[in-house]
Amino acid sequence: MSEIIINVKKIGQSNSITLVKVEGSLDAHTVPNFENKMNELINAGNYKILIDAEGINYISSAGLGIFMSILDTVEENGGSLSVMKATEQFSKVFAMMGFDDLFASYSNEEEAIAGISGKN
Amino acid sequence: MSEIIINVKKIGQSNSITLVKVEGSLDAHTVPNFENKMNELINAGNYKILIDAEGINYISSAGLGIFMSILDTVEENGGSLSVMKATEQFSKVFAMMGFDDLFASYSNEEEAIAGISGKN
Amino acid sequence: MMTPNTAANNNEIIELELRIKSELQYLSTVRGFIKTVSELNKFSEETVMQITLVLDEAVANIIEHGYKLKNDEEIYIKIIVDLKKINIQITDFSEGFDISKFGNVNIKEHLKNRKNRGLGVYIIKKLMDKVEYERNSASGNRLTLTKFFNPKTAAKNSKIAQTLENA
Amino acid sequence: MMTPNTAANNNEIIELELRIKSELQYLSTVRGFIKTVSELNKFSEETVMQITLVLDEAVANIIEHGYKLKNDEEIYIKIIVDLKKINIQITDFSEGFDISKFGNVNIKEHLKNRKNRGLGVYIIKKLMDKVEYERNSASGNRLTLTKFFNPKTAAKNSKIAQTLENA
Ligand SMILES: Nc1ncnc2c1ncn2[C@@H]1O[C@H](COP(=O)(O)OP(=O)(O)O)[C@@H](O)[C@H]1O
Ligand SMILES: Nc1ncnc2c1ncn2[C@@H]1O[C@H](COP(=O)(O)OP(=O)(O)O)[C@@H](O)[C@H]1O
Repeated sequence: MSEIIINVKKIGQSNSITLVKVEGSLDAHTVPNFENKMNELINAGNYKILIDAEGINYISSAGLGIFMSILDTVEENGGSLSVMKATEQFSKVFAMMGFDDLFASYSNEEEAIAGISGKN
Repeated sequence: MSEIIINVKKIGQSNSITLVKVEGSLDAHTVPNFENKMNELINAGNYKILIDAEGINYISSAGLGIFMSILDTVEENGGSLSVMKATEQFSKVFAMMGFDDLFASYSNEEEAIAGISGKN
Repeated sequence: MMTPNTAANNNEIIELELRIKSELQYLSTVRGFIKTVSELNKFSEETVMQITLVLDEAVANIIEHGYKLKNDEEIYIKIIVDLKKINIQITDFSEGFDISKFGNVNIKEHLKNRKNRGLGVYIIKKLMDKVEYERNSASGNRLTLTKFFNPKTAAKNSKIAQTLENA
Repeated sequence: MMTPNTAANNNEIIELELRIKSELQYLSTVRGFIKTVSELNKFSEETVMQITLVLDEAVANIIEHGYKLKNDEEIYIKIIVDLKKINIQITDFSEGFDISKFGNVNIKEHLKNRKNRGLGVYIIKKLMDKVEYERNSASGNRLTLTKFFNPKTAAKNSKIAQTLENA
């Protein structure tokens, strides 16, 4: 499938975490759409971002690139970028590029909330 | 997947029914293999045949043709050919060709045993 | 209506080609190809089922009857989808077979006699709205199969299918 | 070793080609194509993952950098599988890009500077055992990517990969 679906929800204490559920493939075709959506969120002041990656069945370097640039922006603004429920392909590609050291990764929402809240 | 897997089991009263579980696609490529196996069974005197079609994810006219010729042979020998757990594609192709009038179709093993035993 | 070019820019025209050698094992590849094309386009399940079967039958016939099971011959399958229709062009370089001239099977008679062959052409004609054959010594045999999305347009163009339906 | 012909008869050689227009929406079709080819051949999950990613990166680069996002240009993807290797030939008719001459990315430096581009070529070179580029004015640019099944054979042929690994 060539499209991605993005759903946004506020979670955590005083709704401080922005949970972004992404479904579909993050390739050179779909990434501009994902990037726009993420820029909207960041421009609106959401700097503590958690990506629910359960529905990301595929990610290529185009997708990785966006994760890098989101990371830059949110950290500059005192925020963080984390990932939860990563699929195998997602985890392997991240690990291959050494990206797994840059992002906190969680297996579920509870862990993620605890981890992210503890950090900041 | 290009191969088919065939499993044979005797069921029903005094093991009179030969249950043939077929998994894979029945197309022009795989049909010779299926035909050989069915001929072996028929030559060994198994004339009451029930095909478990749950794992037949695809059937083309090549597959339909074999069902027709098996039907011929088993009926000549006082037997029967029935199908159970047909998938949607299987049922639609059979119906499109008017084959559904020629074969008894059951939704599970119990029904099939009752139906086949009642008939003969 | 949009020009093909504008439509392409709007992702409304799809054009893909699969090239295979004449081996029956590739039938599953051909079906996988249709599945992928369908995902791009969100065809209905019914449509996917039908064009998958039709393409499988047509390619199997080319390998079995056209190339007489000789490996290593070429078959090209091109799919062009626009807003109105799915167009499938199958090219091969065998002796050729004019499917449109092939006598219609009387399926009831056929079933009565338990003939276990001759169903492929019936299926192709029954499920497609238009079936055309063209032969050119240089560019080979081209079988063009068309399916319209709009049932009304389809009905107008499906004389063959209707004839078969009433057979 | 068998001659190609005997091998083909034994279903041991696979040769398939997908032709697409230069549109990013077809990346998913390309990945679907790999999936189908893999099913024919029962590659390991790891191998499927790797060649899927590599092919996606290579084709995306041709569309973005080679054809500069111009639609309606041609890309051919041929896959040849024998007992020893998977061979992928990608043909395009853009200006051309000699990937083998492209400086290796120092991925750690890269990550430190948070550069969000330039990862595709790195991935291609890292995951394939052999990466070759050839240009011919008539037949276009051909990028040939090879992956060996036997890790020992692979190691011998993966100088680039090793260099990268140690970077
Ligand atoms: N591509 C083709 N090339 C040559 N002959 C063909 C081709 N397609 C069909 N035919 C002829 O038409 C007949 C009917 O085909 P079909 O309905 O598919 O049934 P079957 O393949 O089971 O014989 C075939 O037996 C063959 O003689
Ligand atoms: N097929 C190609 N044609 C022309 N230039 C290319 C091609 N592939 C790669 N390049 C060049 O190599 C650079 C690095 O490519 P890549 O590692 O995939 O990163 P990115 O695509 O994110 O820039 C590209 O920015 C481009 O300049």
